[in-house]
Amino acid sequence: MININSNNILKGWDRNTIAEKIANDLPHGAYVNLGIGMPELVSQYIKDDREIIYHSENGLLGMGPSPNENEIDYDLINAGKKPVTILPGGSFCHHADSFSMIRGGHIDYCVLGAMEISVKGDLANWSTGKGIPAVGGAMDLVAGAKNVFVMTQHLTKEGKSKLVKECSLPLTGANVVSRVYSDYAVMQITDIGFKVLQLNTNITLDYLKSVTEGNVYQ
Amino acid sequence: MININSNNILKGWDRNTIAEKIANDLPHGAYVNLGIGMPELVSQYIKDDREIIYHSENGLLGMGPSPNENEIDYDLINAGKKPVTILPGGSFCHHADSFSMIRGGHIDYCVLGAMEISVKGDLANWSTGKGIPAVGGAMDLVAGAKNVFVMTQHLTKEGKSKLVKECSLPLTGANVVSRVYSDYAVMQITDIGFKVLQLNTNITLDYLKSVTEGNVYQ
Amino acid sequence: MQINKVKEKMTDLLSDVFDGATIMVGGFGEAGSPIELLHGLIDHGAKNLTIIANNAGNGNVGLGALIGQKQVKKVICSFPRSPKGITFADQYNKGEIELEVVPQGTLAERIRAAGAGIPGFYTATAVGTPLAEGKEEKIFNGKKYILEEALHADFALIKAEVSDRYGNLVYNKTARNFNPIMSMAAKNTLVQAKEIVQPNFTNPEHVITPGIFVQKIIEVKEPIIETIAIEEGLTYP
Amino acid sequence: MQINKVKEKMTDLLSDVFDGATIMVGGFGEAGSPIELLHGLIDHGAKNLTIIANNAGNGNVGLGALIGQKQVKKVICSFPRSPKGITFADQYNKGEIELEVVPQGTLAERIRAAGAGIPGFYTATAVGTPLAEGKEEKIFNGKKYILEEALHADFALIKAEVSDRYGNLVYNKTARNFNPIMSMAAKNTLVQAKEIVQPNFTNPEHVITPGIFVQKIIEVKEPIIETIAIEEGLTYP
Repeated sequence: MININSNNILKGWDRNTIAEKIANDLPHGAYVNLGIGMPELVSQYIKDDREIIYHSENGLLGMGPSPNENEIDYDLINAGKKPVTILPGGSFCHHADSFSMIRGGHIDYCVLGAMEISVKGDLANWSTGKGIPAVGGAMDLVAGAKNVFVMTQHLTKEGKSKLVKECSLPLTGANVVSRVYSDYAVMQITDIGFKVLQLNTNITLDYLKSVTEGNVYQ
Repeated sequence: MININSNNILKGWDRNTIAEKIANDLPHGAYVNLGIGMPELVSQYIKDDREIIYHSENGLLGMGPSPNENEIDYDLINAGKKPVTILPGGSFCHHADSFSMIRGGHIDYCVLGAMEISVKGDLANWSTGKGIPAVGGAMDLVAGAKNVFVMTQHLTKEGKSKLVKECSLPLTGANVVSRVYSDYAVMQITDIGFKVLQLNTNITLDYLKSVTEGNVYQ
Repeated sequence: MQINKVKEKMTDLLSDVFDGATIMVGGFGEAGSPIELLHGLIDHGAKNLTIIANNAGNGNVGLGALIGQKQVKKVICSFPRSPKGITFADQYNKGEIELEVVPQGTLAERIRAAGAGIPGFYTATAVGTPLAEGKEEKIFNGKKYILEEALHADFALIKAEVSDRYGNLVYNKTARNFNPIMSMAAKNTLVQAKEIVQPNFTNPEHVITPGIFVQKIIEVKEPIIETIAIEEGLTYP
Repeated sequence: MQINKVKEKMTDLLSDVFDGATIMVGGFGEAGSPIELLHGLIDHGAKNLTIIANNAGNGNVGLGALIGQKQVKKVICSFPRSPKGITFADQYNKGEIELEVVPQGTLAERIRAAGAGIPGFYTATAVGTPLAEGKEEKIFNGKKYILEEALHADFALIKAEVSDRYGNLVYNKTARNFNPIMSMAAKNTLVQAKEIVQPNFTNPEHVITPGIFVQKIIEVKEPIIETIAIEEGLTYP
């Protein structure tokens, strides 16, 4: 297990920069599910040269931004149970139809947070093993979406690496992650390890290797 | 195999009388699928003391009677591909939803024709074993509907009994028929045979037994 | 005689509910959650209920209140945590209530399967995770899937926007969620609708839940809004 | 840049179709049958096609005509007999075309399963009949079921009433039938719509096929009505 002294943790991209990198990698016309929390930032960085359709697993396709205070409709919420809007060309469906979009491979990209990602593409992001277990739609998304992007800090605040050889926490899915966007690097999961697609200019490959379990290569 | 000389075939109820008997046995509020052909007559004999909702497996609930010539809509047809109408309170759905109504046990009664019915409740009505095989929704209906009523002549024109110990033709379903309405009698299928609920006044129990394979009892 | 599934009194709507029943509760978060039916169920008093829902209640209204009254022995859901989900958390931490956690899409599909007469189906969801433990596996085209079985219920409590006397339902926006599939999966589907209209007003193209899936309906013109109710400190009873 | 799936030319709509493709064809009888797309497919000329549909064509228009052109090697359907279904019957009787007969509800559910990512499911339909031969059996609660597998396709040819540029579709009456589930099950869903409207005009509550399931759309304002076309003796090409 890699555990860096928290004084030695290097500073990487901030979350907005990571969100922008993901936004630039989503192609025109993609159907995308953004996980609750940090991944929601991605939608703010979509350029005008593309139109992206957002899916929310509670039966909403074509999700728009948050409403103004006076336009809140408690029957129009997202998977995080927050009020949202619907854009022209959007539609509603029931839960079995909504998860057919996911399970059936119709969602091109989902972007999720992580607790641990293994070098084989295993993801743990639903349970610390403590407290009341609650999975929501995470297991369906990672099993069904065509591309699973993980948006995460490379190290925990305590300096523990989230990129590991084997996840120690309960899995959300095995061999499901396509790509990891951390504050240090963008890495594709391949059969032979984490392939670095882009490296933060503050970070050397040696440092990246020192804070990442499993094979890291460029 | 029972084969009556066609000169000795007794006359039973006509098809309208059989249809009326079935109509009287469908309770108020029932959801009913009437097979193409003779069973369609049943809807003409529903009394005013009850409302019946008709399902057509091509995605139509609340089917009404045939339209006038000038009201035909080729997008509003029944399972027999004939133009029909829809009544107030009716609805359209897609084929998977329509057959969910059938397979899920939501159709209270279906009424079908028969080539052979066995004493165990097996039904053969989709294939003579010759020609181009074509099953349509018959197998789904007999497997899914809560009650499967068969409306049939007791004997073929050639004097062969349709009520047999074992079907010789390819089955539509095994152990699926609830009740047989023939021109001679109304019979419930039970664990011990054909239980006669009503006998045509022209027909003696002995004659009925002589034209029916398997146990017949009152 | 005309079909009319509309009841005037909540007690008539809930008259068949029995101790030990399995009850599906529509809604995702507060959207589409049949709060008035759940309060009716508190008045009814049925005990040892198994609840199938996406969540396990929030605050002390609706499902949260029903659990608070100790009428529930088990919850089958995907996400039993809510910001103010105190009643479930309390009883869970004391070991007083059972929990079966099911991935949300698998939960939806198991419910739909029950309604569609499918006793079991295969899915890749949860393969390789703790939620697949003990489940039958099968390979299709070189990929591993697990067998999931249909989830049936004795009753479904459904919130709709509009109904007619046949029980043809439409929903409002994301309040649709689990309601249509639960309507299919329960022996008795009991509906609260904001408005009951004449059948002539139900457009056959727009019906989401056809009346065949509905047994009883009651009009609840101005249902409680959970967020506001919790903010205002409402508890039931 | 805006998403726009609308094509002006039939050749653009069908450009990706290849010899040996598996193609779903919407419709039940003539209702919802994409006759113009099928005629486009005749002009395209792809051969050795496997067709998944409820029927096997009627007369010498649409699917009947495509089969007449000997472009089809196999039909998977529930009911290949039609009053004027001459082209299929001819080739079937000569052993020139393969047939897989599937019960209609199983056909619908296998198509829906493909769209929903379910590789297989169990059903009681056909148990004990010749159509269950060779299928895996399983007992649930003491009752026998057979395993049925998902039916996927490379293309689906769909007829809709209205579409927008995203491919949000609504259908007319019983022309809905297989179209929504086939839209889900194919890699490429190609749609003919009588009218293409601005997205502002698609009511999000009334969309039957959401655009996520649609790849290309073409407007066909006045599609051929099969019954009338056959009466008038139309043949294609």
